Amino acid sequence: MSDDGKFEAPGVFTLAIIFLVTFIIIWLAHAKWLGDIWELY
Amino acid sequence: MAIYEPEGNWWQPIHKDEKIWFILALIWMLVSFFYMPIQHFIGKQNPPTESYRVSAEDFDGLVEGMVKKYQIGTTGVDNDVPLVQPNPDEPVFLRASMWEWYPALRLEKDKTYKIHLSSMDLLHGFSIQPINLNLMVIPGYDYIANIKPTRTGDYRILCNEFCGVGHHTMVGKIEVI
Amino acid sequence: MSEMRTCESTGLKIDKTAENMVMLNVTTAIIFLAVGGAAALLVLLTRWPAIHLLPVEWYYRWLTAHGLVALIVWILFFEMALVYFGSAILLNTRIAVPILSKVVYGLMLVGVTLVAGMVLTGNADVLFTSYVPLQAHPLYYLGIILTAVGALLGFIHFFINIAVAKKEGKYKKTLPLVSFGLMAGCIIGIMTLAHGAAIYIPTFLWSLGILESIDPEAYRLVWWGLGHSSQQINVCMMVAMWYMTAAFLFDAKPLSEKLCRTAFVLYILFINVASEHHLLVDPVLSTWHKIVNTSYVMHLAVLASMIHAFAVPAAMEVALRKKGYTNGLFEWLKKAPWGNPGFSAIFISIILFGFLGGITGVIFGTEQFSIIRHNTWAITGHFHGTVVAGTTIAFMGASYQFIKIFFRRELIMPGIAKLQPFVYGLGIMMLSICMMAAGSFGVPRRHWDYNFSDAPFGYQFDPTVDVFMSLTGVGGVIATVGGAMFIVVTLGSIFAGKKIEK
Amino acid sequence: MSDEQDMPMGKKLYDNVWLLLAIGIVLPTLIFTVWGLIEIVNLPYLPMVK
Repeated sequence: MSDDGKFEAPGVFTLAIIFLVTFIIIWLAHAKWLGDIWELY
Repeated sequence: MAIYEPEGNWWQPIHKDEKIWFILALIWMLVSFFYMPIQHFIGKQNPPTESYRVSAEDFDGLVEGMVKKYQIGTTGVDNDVPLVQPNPDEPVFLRASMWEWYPALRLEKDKTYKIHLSSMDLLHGFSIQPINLNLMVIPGYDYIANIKPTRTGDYRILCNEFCGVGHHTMVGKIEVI
Repeated sequence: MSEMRTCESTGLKIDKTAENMVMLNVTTAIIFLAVGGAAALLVLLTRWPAIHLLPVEWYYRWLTAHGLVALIVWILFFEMALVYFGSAILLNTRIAVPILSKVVYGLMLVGVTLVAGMVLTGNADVLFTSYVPLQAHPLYYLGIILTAVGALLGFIHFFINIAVAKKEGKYKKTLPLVSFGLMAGCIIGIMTLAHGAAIYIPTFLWSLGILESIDPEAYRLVWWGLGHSSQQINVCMMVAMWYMTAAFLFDAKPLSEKLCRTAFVLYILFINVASEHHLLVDPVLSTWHKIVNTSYVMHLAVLASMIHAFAVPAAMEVALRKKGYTNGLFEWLKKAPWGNPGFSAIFISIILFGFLGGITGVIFGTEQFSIIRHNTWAITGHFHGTVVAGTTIAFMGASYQFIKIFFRRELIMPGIAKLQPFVYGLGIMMLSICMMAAGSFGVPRRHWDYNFSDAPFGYQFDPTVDVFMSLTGVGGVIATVGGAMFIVVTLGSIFAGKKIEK
Repeated sequence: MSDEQDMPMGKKLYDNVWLLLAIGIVLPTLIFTVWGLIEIVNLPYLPMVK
């Protein structure tokens, strides 16, 4: 069954990729906002 | 079907799309994990790591000592919170209690201060606005934050951990010159 | 021997006692959801700057009540129903110790009543977390202990049941996936409530004056072993409801039993340590303690959630494609039974949990990012994205299905039922997003007046904050309407719905 | 039906409810609670106070 070249659930796979991209964008935004505050350690 | 016992050996290889998704997700998770230790070396904003036990009395003594030594006035007519301009080479003590941050501080831009935070009574939340820098202040513990203001201006310290009915009036002041 | 019936829609053999306990706990849960929702509205209207409804004491009082009832009581009673569902009904067997299930229910009900009484009489203005040295009336802590002990016995009952079922050959080697997921929840539940006992019993003694002090940092550490982990029970059981729905409505098979179970095992092993999320900007704890724990040990438990959030809709897609909806990427989704609240609620739960609660959970739980989010309203936005947009909506969807299967009644007002998940989902989405937006400007959580009237130093947030505060109010009101629709439809159907005849 | 002996290790592990129960309670308690409590107990007093 596996690796027979075809996707079982292409629709959900697309949604999943959209999710991952959103995730990364929001994560990077927070990394930027963190850099804007005073230095702290 | 997920509500019945699967027959026989269900330990089978994973389908292609699930395998690809699994790998992509795993890679991203590892990135966001290793960011944390790496940020401690390359980053300029990390949670402070130095803390000690301290009694309310001892800490209060240190605060008053610093205020005596470095007070340059009060914060104004409507309130008489001492305004203190500490020496960047010496520890700074900021006291949280119901419901005030004591004293008010005047700091110099781009100087690094060792700010000791502790509470006299309940938990308090040290929250510098508008930059939104948040730390916990716990009674019986001294949390030492090395803070370097990078912009001048007039800042506020809010309390963002519930500390009773006066919680919303607990606002302190930091000037950066 | 216990009395059994065969369920016409699922073919399961249903034990009468188990079924009654499910119905009793679900009904109780829904009634408490109504209470929690009412409390939510009062808190919300106080946070809404244009209204600022409650005086300060009552704001914190109702906030305490809202936290306890909506976050713990409604969910815990529903989870007790799921315990009997997963360990008896799905295994075509009986409840091993019927009396125990009644004791559990009684303990929880007494405990909850005690707690609610203490909070609303002003004897426990300590908020949900009751951080020491803030002190409440001893009966408050006693109430919590009774509730926790009850729930603990309930989760233990799950294992008694499956042990008996195994012995009686009701299942051979492997639990059904849904039961397996619920079992993961019960394991987490036992670990969680053990922490509850470990922290609340000393605190109870302290409130009686027997112990003279409790270390505030140790309290935070152990308390969050209860407070955060209890939300991980919800995650597990919510995911189990996702799988259950895929099975009930589509006869869907998970693409890979192995991967789905692996994800649940990752939950069992690692998800609980995320209690650290609350301690990232605390003194004392070392950097490595923070990093290892906040990342659920290298984010493996997050990986698990991403596996589930893929596997469940994928199973649905495969099943619907088999039905012939094969055009393009999304015909299966367009043709999905959106008119069935049992389905739409679950699908909304999957989407919102992932995009709202999931993403922000990982980000706010990153050690450094906690500096700019800790104790701001963004955190409140996050857990309304998980517990409400995720768990509560999933349990709403499950309730609709249970009303057909166990109560065997038609839904009253099907038109309203059809709309309910969308109204509620929209409201919560707005609420959660706007809370996060306001929080990102520094607005504190658990705060009566973000304009700091009569503070020694005035402070005004960025004016856009007022917009987000008000939009949060609007979203919250929409959600309240959706919640009320749910309460009316479900309770109405339970007590007055048309009986389904076989 | 299918004989358990020829089943893969992983399946046997996942079917072992009691093992999962034990690990699920012990592991988080060790890495989160016990480790944390040890750090709290061993925290020194503020040195600059004589």
